[in-house]
Amino acid sequence: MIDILTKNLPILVVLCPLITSLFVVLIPNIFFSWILTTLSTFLTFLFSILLYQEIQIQSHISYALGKWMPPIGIEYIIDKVAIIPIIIISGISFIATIFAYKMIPDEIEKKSISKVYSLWLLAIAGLLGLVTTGDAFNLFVFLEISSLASVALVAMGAQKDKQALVAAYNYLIIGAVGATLYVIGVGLLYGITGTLNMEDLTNRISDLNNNKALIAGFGFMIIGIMVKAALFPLHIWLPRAYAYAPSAVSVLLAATATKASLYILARILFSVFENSENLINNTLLYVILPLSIIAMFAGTIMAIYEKDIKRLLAHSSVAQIGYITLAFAIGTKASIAAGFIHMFNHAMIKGGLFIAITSLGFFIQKRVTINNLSGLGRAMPITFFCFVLCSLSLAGLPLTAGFISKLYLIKATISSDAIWIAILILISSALSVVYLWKMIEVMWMREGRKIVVKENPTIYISLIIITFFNVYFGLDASLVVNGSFEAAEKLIGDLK
Amino acid sequence: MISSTIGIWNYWIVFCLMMIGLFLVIGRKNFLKKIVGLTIFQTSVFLLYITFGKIKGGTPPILNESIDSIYSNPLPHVLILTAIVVGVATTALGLSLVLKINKEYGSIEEDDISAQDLVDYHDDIETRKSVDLKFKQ
Amino acid sequence: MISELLINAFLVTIMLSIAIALIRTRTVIFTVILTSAYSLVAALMFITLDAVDVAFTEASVGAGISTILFLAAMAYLPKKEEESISSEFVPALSCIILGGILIWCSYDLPEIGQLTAPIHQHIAPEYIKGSKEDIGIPNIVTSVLASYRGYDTFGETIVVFTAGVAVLALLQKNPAKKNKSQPKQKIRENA
Amino acid sequence: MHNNPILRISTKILFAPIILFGLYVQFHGDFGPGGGFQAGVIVASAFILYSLVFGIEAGKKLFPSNINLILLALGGIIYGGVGIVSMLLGDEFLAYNILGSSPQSGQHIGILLVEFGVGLTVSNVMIALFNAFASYDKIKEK
Repeated sequence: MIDILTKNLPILVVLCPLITSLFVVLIPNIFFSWILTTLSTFLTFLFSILLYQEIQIQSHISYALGKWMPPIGIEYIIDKVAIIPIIIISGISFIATIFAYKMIPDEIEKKSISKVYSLWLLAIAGLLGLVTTGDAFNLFVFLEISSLASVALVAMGAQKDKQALVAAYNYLIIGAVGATLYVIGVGLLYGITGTLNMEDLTNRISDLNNNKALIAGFGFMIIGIMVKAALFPLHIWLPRAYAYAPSAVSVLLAATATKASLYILARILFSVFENSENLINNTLLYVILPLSIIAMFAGTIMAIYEKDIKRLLAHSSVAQIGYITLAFAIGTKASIAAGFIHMFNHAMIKGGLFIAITSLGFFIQKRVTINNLSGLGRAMPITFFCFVLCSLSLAGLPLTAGFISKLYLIKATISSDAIWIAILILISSALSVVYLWKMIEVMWMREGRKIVVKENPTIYISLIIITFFNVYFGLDASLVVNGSFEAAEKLIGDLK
Repeated sequence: MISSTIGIWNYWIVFCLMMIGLFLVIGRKNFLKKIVGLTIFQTSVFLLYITFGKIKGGTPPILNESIDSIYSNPLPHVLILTAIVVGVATTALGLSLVLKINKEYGSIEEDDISAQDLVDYHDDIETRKSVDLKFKQ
Repeated sequence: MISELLINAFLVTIMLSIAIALIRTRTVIFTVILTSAYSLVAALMFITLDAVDVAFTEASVGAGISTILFLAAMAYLPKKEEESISSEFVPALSCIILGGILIWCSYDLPEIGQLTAPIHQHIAPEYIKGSKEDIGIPNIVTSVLASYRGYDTFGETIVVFTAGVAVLALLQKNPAKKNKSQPKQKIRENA
Repeated sequence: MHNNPILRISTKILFAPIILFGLYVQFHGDFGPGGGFQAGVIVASAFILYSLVFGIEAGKKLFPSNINLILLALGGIIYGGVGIVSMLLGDEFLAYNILGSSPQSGQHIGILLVEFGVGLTVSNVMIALFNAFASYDKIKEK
């Protein structure tokens, strides 16, 4: 039995939420469907931890689905890189599911709750499938599972605000265009190589330098993934989708969805196309680097002028995605590691901030705008305290996780002789303090309505867990840092 | 010569079809038309894949008795079967969203809807500000 | 051989004219019918390209179910598409650029129908051989679909399931909803 | 439309042959074009035709929506179940070889079950989609 378990771990991580989602939809009882969802996400998290231990021993697991040897069949690849997004997604989704217990029945009508939990699990499973697969077309299928499920989840916010529908519609259309562009890219590459398996693709394109179809295929793939990862000019779907989704869904999406796509971006850039160095270097230098810098500033400035808090956090996500892609664009081992560190930390920070803000929204039963926040900090001290810690982490103050990622990012830029980028990062971080301070000030300093709020343990337990990790990984970051450096080493090897 | 010209012609038209579909999606403001555009876009991408899979003088990939028959490449067919079903799933979800949008907004034109949303957005912020002010006094 | 390609070129030209008609028309019923026709011609095209399974699916799913869904949705929607006030220049330009890139790269794509192309040499022969020896099913598409790439098909079943659950959750009746959009409607009319 | 005798009678005559054709496409998929998807859509089209001619309520009476929901999930469960059984027997996910006495018969059993699962899900999703769209108007009136 244990044998079967360890042998099939790579697929079990994806299969656990996928199969449970089929059963959850049949349970009419709200409580039991929540229990099943929680169990399933917990098991998924457990499997991914086991997988992490397995990966420390084997360092590269290839799992041939249907026992057909790749490249004939579909292959799952887990290595030291893939394990990072797997841990992020499964961990955050477990915390978000606990958080969902109170939030989902509050915002969604009773009749559709079991369906929502089913979609919830499907979204998680899609993201996990996305990061584990080693097949370019299978990636598309899981991309669609996760995006259809998340679109439907965003649209469920329509019971509170009808704008959720438009947000969901835009998310669907832009996402579908992105996915189709990706499919065109895969098609062109398939046309010239005859394979869909990523490792095989790497080998077969190595002697096809300067093939026009190769360049075009690469371009289309990257554009498609950039849409999904919400890199700057293609991010327009993100703020609305995050802002109008139901609370728990905002937490789940903000913390996980773009991370999976960013991982795919890194993998395409540094692993699949590792043999076409010219192409990659040009893309990094002339496309991704400028776009990330613009994203960093545009996101932060939009956030400063935003009054709706959920949108504000979404704009700040755009900026943070900019940091991560910037780290990838510099393209040294240290910077890619910094990118992964920030990917991990940002998931925790944004998860924490969204949990804090949406639980405020839960108690005031309104949209959370900057004016609605006044005095809430005093009414809800625990939530406020956690919110402040996560904000400090986002701003990158010492002793928090955010500090570690900024530190390694700036170290990496300096060691690759790009001081001006380091300065830009510092300026952008300083700007982010503006909007964070604005919120904290309103919550604590300003007089507000005298509401008596009993903070609910099912809500703040998830907040406390996530804040604890924010601080813990600020004090002892060795686990994340080592993992990220190993991942970076695996990705770009001994080249640089 | 003629065959290669016609061959390239096929590729080119397929690319044109894709771009017309894409234009309908990103250029038109009608929500239903965008979904139609998406269908056109995806169907044209299917054509590209299937065109790759064709072999001159080949037969459909169903095994027959004769030994020397050449079968067209089955893999693109399989991929496109998957993609067609994914496409119809996207269409169905999009249409249901359009229905809901029409019910809530009374329109499916993007210009109209963003105007309404803008009013809503400022409306919310302003009224709440005044409510808060009243509360303070 | 030439005749096969000529039929292809003919069908593809019909599709082009349908697509152009789609850009020009602003009547919703025409749009829906033209989309259905487009799918049907695409299905014909798939037959000439030897993809019988795909043609079958495109005809039943693309031209059948999609059209039914479009027609069902159309009953509740406005019958005319409004002319947009905003310029369509930027979208058109980006489409032309992307199309240009594709046409530029088409010179390096393998010529249609060449047996020597890598796509026909690399993995496909093993499927054709294996379908007979390992699986014993005459329809190679089925054996690739259900066995060699069975996991893709599983994912695709899940996609369909997701869409079904999503639409059921979305279109469920919710009588308890507060209709707070009434006063705002007025503001818009004044503005 | 509900009172047109030609439509009503021809629908009743056509209903069974359409489903039969669907089953043919489903199980003949190994030998000719066809398989789970196409069969699922064809079977669904029989029910859609029935609903179109006799009304949604009659269609729902013929095929209740809670059974629809159960079957919709069941298709996926069958597909995943085949994979899990092959895993429990000691092979990889969706490795059919181990299901039968010989690899070939295992493949046959696996493909048959899997295609059945696909057909079940696809047909039920299509019926559910049509019902959801067609009865949308009534929701509006309430």
